[in-house]
Formats: sequence, C-alpha cells, structure tokens
Amino acid sequence: MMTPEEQNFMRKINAEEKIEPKDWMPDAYRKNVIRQMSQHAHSEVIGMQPEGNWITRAPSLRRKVVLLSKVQDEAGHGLYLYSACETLGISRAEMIEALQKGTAKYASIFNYPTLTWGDVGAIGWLVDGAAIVNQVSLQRTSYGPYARAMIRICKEESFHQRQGYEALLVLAKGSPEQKQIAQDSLNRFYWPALMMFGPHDAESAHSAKSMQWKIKRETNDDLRQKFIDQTVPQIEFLGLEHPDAAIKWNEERGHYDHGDIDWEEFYSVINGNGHCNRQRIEHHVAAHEEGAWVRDAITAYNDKKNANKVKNVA
Amino acid sequence: MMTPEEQNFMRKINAEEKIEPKDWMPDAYRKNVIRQMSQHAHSEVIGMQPEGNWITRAPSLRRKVVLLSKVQDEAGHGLYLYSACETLGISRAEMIEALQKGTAKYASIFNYPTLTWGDVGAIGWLVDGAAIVNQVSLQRTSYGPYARAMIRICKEESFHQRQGYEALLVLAKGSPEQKQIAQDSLNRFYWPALMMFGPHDAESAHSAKSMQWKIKRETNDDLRQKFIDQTVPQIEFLGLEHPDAAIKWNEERGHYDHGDIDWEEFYSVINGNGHCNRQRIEHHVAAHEEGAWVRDAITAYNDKKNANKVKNVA
Amino acid sequence: MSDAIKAATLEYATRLGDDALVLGHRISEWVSYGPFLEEDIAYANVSLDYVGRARMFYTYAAELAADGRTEDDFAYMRSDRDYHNLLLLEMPRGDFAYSQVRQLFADVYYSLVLPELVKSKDERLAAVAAKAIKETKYHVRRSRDWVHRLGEGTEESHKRTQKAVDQLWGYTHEMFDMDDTEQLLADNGIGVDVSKLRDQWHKDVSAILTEATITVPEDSWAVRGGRTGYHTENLGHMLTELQIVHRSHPGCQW
Amino acid sequence: MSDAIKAATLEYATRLGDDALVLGHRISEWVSYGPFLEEDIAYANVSLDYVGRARMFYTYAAELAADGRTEDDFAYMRSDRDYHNLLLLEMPRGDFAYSQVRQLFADVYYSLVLPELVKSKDERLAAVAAKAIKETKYHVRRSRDWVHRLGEGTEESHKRTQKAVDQLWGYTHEMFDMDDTEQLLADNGIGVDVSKLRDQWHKDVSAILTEATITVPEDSWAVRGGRTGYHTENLGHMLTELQIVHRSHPGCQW
Repeated sequence: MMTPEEQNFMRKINAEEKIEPKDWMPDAYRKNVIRQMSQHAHSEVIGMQPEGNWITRAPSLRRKVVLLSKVQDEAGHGLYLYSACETLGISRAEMIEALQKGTAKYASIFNYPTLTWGDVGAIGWLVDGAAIVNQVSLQRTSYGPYARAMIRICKEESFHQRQGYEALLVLAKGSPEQKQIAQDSLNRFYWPALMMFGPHDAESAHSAKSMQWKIKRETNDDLRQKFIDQTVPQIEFLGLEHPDAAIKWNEERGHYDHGDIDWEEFYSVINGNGHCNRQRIEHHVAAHEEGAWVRDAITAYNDKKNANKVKNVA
Repeated sequence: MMTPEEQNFMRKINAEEKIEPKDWMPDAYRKNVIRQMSQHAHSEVIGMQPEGNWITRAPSLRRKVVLLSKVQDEAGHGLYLYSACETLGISRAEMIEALQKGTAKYASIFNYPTLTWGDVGAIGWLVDGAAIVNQVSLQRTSYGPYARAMIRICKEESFHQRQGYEALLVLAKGSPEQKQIAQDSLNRFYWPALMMFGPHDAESAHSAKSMQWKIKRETNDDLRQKFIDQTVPQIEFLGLEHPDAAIKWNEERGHYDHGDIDWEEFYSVINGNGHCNRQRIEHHVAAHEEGAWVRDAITAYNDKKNANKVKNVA
Repeated sequence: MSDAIKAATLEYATRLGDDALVLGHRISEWVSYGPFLEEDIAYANVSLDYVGRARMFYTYAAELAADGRTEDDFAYMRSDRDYHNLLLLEMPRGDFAYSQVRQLFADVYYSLVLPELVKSKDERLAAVAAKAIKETKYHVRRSRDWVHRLGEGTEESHKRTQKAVDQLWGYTHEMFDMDDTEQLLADNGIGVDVSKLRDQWHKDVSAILTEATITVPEDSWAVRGGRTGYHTENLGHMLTELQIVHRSHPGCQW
Repeated sequence: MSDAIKAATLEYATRLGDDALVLGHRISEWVSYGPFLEEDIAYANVSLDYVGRARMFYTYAAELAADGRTEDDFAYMRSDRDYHNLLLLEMPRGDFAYSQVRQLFADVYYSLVLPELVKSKDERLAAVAAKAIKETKYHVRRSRDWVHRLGEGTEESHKRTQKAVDQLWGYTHEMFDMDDTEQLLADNGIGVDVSKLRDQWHKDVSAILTEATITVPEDSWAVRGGRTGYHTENLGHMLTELQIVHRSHPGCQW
C-alpha cells in the first residue's frame, strides 16, 4: 500500500508536474536522480580533458577560440549540474570524492583518447550530438532542477555540435591527409558514441524504475535510433564512409537498420581497459590535490576578512 | 722568508714538476685549484642543460645520437673533474652545495639560452672550441690530477667540436632559412665565446697568482687571440658573415685585430641579468631535490646488504 | 601612411599580437588543471580575451603586410626568433601563485597601456584598445583579488606568492623599454610611450603587493630581449605545441 | 622474398624501430634530470643503445620500402596513428621508480625477444638482434639492480615502486600479442612468436619483483592498441617535440 506521500508523489509524476527540491520524494528516487545528475556533472568535467588535450595544438586561432569556449562551457555545465544536484542534499565535495574514489562514474566515452585534431571535431559532432539527443529527452525529466539545467545546457551544446561538425567538414573537404584524419576520427568515435546511450534496455539495471519515475523519458534504444538516423545524412554530406557496413534504410520501420554494437568493448572499457580510465581520474585527483593550498588560502583569507568585519562592527 | 716546504713547492713549480695530492701546498694554492677545478666541473654539468634542451627536438636521428653522446661526455667530464677535485680535500656534496648556493660559479656562457637548433652547433663549435683552447693550455697546469683530466677531456671534446661545426656547416649550405639560422646562432654565440677566456688580464683578480703557480699557463688575452685567429677561416669556410665588423689581419702582429668586447654585457650576465642564470640553478636544485628519495633508497639498501653480510659472516 | 610609419605599425601590431597570443596560450594551459571548476572557467575567460585580442592585432598586421598572409600565418608560421612578445608572458605556467602574479603584472600593464592606445591616431589600433579596455578592468580586479587572497591567506600561499614575485620581477623592466620603432610611433601619436608608464605601474603594483603583505623586490636584476626575438628557452617549447599541427600540413585550411 | 613477406617484414622492422625510438626518446628525457651524475650518464647510455637500434631497424625498413625514404622519414614524417610501438614504451617519464619499472619490463622483454630474433632467417634482422643482445644483458642487469634498490630501499622508494608496477602492469599484456603480420613472419622463421615468451617474461619479472619485496599485480586490466597505431594521449605530445624542427623545414638536410 502506498503512503499518502507516495501517492501524491506518483500523482505529480503522472501529471507531468515537476518534483522540486522541497517536495517529498522516495529515497530511491532521490538516490537515482543524484546518481544520474552527479554522473552527468562528472562527465562534463572529465570531458574537459580529452578536448583540453588539443587546446594548445589547435591549428588555427579561430579553432583555438572555439575549443576554449567549448571546454569552458563544459566546465560551466558541470558547475550548474553540481549546483542543481546539491538541491538533493549532497555536497559538491562529496560528489567529487565519489568521482575520485571511483564509486561515481562518468560517461565512458571519455575513457577514449583524443589522438588527432579530427577527434576534436568528432567529439563535438558525435559525442555532443549523442549527448544532445539524450538531453533533449531529459528536458522533460521529472526532477525540476534537472529539467531546467537540461534546457539551458542544450542551447549551448547545439552550438558546439555544429562547430565540431564544421571542423570535420573542413577536414573532409581538405587535403588527402586531412580527409584521412576525418575518416579515422569518425571510425574511432562512431561506435563509442552509440554506446553512450547505454546498453539495450533489457540489460540495463536502472532503466525500469527510471522510466516509471519519469527520470528517464525514452528508452536507450529509442534514443540511440534517433541518433543513428540523424547521423547517416551527416556522414553522407561529409563525403566520408559510414563506419557501419550494415547501415541500411528500413522503409517499414521508418528508421535505419544497423549492425551489432560490440558490447564486449563497451564493458571492457567501462571496467577499466580503456586507454584513459586511469589517466582521467589521476588528472582530476592531481589537479585537486595541487589546488588544496589554494583552496586553503581562500578559506583562511575569508576567515580573516570576516573576523575583521566582526571586529569593526563590534 | 719562505719556509722549506714553500721553497720545495716553488722548486717543483719552476721545474715543471707536477704537484700531486699528497704533496704539501700553500693553502691559497689549494683554494685556487679547488675553485678552478670545481667551477670547471660545474660548467660541464650546467652545460648539459642548454644542450640537453635540444635532445628531444634534434632534427635527425644522427644528430640526436651525436648530441646525446656529447651531453653524456659532459656529464662524464664533470664526474671526472669532481673526482680529481676531491683529491684536494673537498667532497662532491660540498661542491654541489656551493654551486647551488651560488658561492661557486660556472662558465657564464651557459647563462645564455639555446633558442634554435643552430645554437647546438654553435655551442659545439665555438663554446667547446674556446674551452679546448683553454684546456689544451691547462694540460700543462701544475696540479697533476687537473693536468691529466685535461688531457683526457681534450681528446673527447675535439670530436664534439668537429661535430658541432659540421652541424652548422650543413645549415650554412642548406636552405635560406637554415643559413639564416646558422648566421643567427653565430651572431649570438661569437662574442660570449670570446668572453669565456675571462677579462683582460689587467682586470682579472686571480690571474697573477695563478700564473705564478702555473695553475694558469697563458694569459686570458693570449688564449683569446688564439681562438679568434682559428675562428676566422672557420667562419669563412661556412660562408657566413663574421660578427665582428672590425676583424682584420695584422701582418706585423701575425694575428687578427678585432673589435672591442662589450664587457658590460659580460659583467651584466655574470651578475644575474642573463636569460638563464636562475633557471640553470633552479633546474640543478630541482633535479637534486627530486632525486633525494632515490639517493636515500640506495643508502638504505646498501646498509641492509652490509648488515646482512656482517650477519652472514658472524 | 608613410612607408616608415607603415612598417613600424606592422611591427607594432605584430608585437601586440604576440604579447596577447603568448599570454592567452599560457593561461589556456590551466584549463582542467585549476584548483576548482570556477577557476577553470575564469581562466578560460581570460584566455579567450587575450587570444581574441591577438586575432585582432594579427588581422590588422596581415592587412598592413598585404602579402597574402593571414592571422594564422602570423601565429603559426613564424619562428620564435621572429616572435616579439615580452618575456614575462612566455614564462611557464608554474604554480597557481606564479601564474596569478604574472597575470597581475601583465593586467596592470595593459590597464595603463590601453587607455593610451585608445587615443591612437591609428583607428584600427584604437578600436582594438577600445574593445580590450572593458575586459582589462575585470582582469585587474580579478588578479588583484587573487594576489590579496594568496598573499594574506596562509603561510604557504604567502610564501609561494612572495617567491613568484621575486622570480618574475626582473622580467617586468623591459615592459617599459622604448626602441626606435615604438619611439617613432609614439612621436606620431600612433603608439604608446610605455616608458612614461613605469612609475604608475610600479605604484599600482606596489600598492596591491603591499596590501597583500608581499615585499616589493629591489630592482636588482633584469632580463630583456623579447622585442628583438631574444627569448628565454620557454617560447620554443610553447610554439612547438602551438604550431605542430598547422606546420605538419602546409597550406591546409582548418 | 615474396611480396607478402616483404610487406610484413617492412611492417615488422618499422614496429621494432618505433619501439626502440620511442623508448630511447623517453629515456633521453632524464638527461640532466637524474638524481646524480652517474645516472645521467647511465641513462644516456641506454638511450643511445635504443636510438641506435631504432636507426638500424628504420634503415632496413627504408630499404625494403624502396620509395626514397630514409631512416629520418620514418622517424620524423609519420603521424602518431602510423607509429606502431608498444604503448608501455610511450608512457611518460614519471618519477625515477616509474621509469625504472617500465625499463625493467621492456628490458626483460627484449632479453627474451632478441635471442629469438638473432635466429631469424632474415639476415638483417638477425644482425640487428646480434648487436642488441650484448647491450640487453647489461640493460637487464641494470634495471634489475635498480628495482631491487628501490623496492627494498626505503618505505618511500618501496611505495613508489609498487605504485609504478601497479600503474604499468596493464600495458605489458599486449607485448605478447600476435597479429597476422607477426604470425606470418613467425611461421616463416623471420619474426619472433612473442606469445611464447609470456610465461618466461612473467617468471623472470616476478622473480625480480618478489625479491625486491614488490607484489606482482593480478592480470585484471589491459590496455592494447600500439601495433595498430591506437595510442595513449602521450605519443602525440612526444612526437610533437621530436618532429617539430624537421617538419618545420620540409626537405632539408641536417
């Protein structure tokens, strides 16, 4: 039997009313949203690394500026999501600790290395592209602060996705070497981008409850199909070869049929065999530890200023 | 009145007999030779930095190997000179401390930065070239271990000087950009190389005593003239412009007349306004401090092994 | 514009572009390495301001050169012997105090240079200065606040800040040097006479440092050479990263 | 030599050259950064051995390619997607323990590979192996002695050594992978079947680590990709430094 609070909670959910920070919510709902939001924030922050890897080597001033803006926006998104998540009663310090200890995850796509300038474009186009498909859907998520964060973030990320695509377009229409770089980046990031939507829903541990509570609005496979469908003409326009030899329009379904995803690779990478798993966390930890004295200085300074204020008032 | 030891000491000096570690020597002689030998060792070691700056960027595998060998030899020379200097009753640790504190100097030429690949050739040709002129003279220095070190070092450094010259020759005969690089390196290192021989003897604090004790065998100006004379045809062969507009053969003297050296620059650099003064010492200190745990490990390991030996014997 | 003035203006715009790009690039090295997210964002902001400024100066320089070169040719195809930025700006990232102190020195400098440059008879230089002035007020405030926090914060942050000031002081003197090029431009109301800004800079910086309990160093050493391309060993490595992709694909678009 | 064998041998010689150059270059980064002079000399020695080995492999590869390329084209004009070195070798310099542990793993590997390669039906490969075998005995002894000192030395050196072993272990597994290219060559008595060396390597390394009081990690993770040019983010930065001067002056001699 549902308690009155539970009933009211489910009434809101079913009526597409937002759940706000002060509302009662089941413990499991709170935990689920914390997990999803904090991991979303961690992904934005960790994602700064593979792209940040190319800021100093960006091959034109315009690309340098665009990439700097992108990475800066990602930091901002992380910040915004951490703040929104704090409304659920967890602190940023706790979230950061969970990330660094490995108990909280980040999008496994960022365990892949950025090896060429083309990868920067591929990330903007495919990784941000996949994220946007997911985030557009999440604009209707039941937790209010999360939904509003998604609306805000989607606006900025669309711009970056176009920039990434444009950077790849220039390569694809450039010299033979540049075209090869573009094709290679597409080949390496396409399948991992598809994996960003998560396992087939039958296999996903969290899916059922998430759907019921409208944290998640569409299935992994539906979102993935959207992404696959939108990407086919984009690849054609680039004049590149589609990495999936089995991609084929299915008139009946009204969607593209596609080849099997190598889920072994997905699990292998997420479980520690990716190129950058350790590096992403070590980098985050190192920056955090190196910055400890800075944070301590701020605290000490603020304490001194407040003590002075009190003194001056007294 | 000279004491019997002083008389015997001067007799040896005047008879071109070597002073060996176990011989009596005036305190001031000991200090003078320690200063000169240790600073010579420091110079070899510090000199590894400006050249080491280009190992990772050496533009051909052959040049990479040659430069690695050169820097390695310099380390070896430093080692050899530290060992020879220890025969005078000072430890390597004391010498290193003096270097890092700034009480002991190193050749000020290494306060100059290596800005281009051409500088690597220029250092080999001009800096080693000047060092060789000095070291050939020092092969007849009165302190035995120092003289023998000079003989050994000169052999290796002649090879490196030729390599440096050859590297510059390739540039000078290469593309217009390469030729410009060679000319630029010559322009920046020529005068500082002349300054390596030290101030005009009239102005040199240590010169008189050093000459009397045959630590020093020829005057700064004589050695400098040798170097200037040998360098003119070398520059001609490279097809480069001589940096000294006033260079002119003097039939009467049998030497090249030359323009005035900017001693203000010499003193300015040696007194702290060079590009790399602080960096050279900071680098040395940082490597030393970072290596402390390694040296501690060696000591601890040796102690354990010796303790075991004693145990096994007992 | 006379040939002499044109040549001098081209050199001047290039120098100002080099300054801005080198500093902007150095600052960008902090992204994802900052002590907390807000700083990654703030540093990225400042970096964008300076790189944006560089683009404006280089674009003007390219027009003056009128030899087919673009802003990217200026940034990516010149060797470090041809870069004419101030040495202070190419010094490494160092620790957080080191970067903030260098930033303070540079920001206060530009807070004095730009109000002069905005009066330039050269409309293009004046326009760039006009855009940059707004940012610079923010930059100075930010740097000043940071040096206060770090100077007065903890014993460790104070030590690091004092050390940074002592290590960087000698690189600040050349910021106020004038050579023939800049003298010609100053005489013609085009460029800034930076030699006249030294005292104010010293006054402004000293006030901030002193309030932050940092000792202002003596003027006992000075390293110079940036304006003639006589760099420290830092720039070569920076340009290596900056230029590698562009140089590896000669003539390509990005 | 059949076309297939020739192509495979070219690829193989290139891989072995890439291995040697990448490792030699990494080691060279220690020069003037070592804990004392004798180590600068020793590391330079090892670096020279590996770079020298790279030159021999690349020279042979260039002959097989017969397309006008030289050893320098192989080293300086290929992108990192075309480099086929083992990932272990491109990992950063790290601290002294990290470098020595990586060196141990690599040296023991070559102490097993080279005695097989010296039997190669390909005389050139066999000749390179013959030269390299002598050095490798010295390398293994040196690495082993260092890992002993560091493992057993102090608590700090032990901790750093264990950490290095734990961090690098996952990169060692791909050293024993065989692909079609290497299988074809092994089947024809030209290349080494490295899959057969895994157990001995594990035995040799475990003995050294255990004697050094270091715990041998479980085989719980593995990163692979070197032989197909699927690198870590380290190689790009290394090649940036390595190639910048050469690439900035296309077609020039040095």
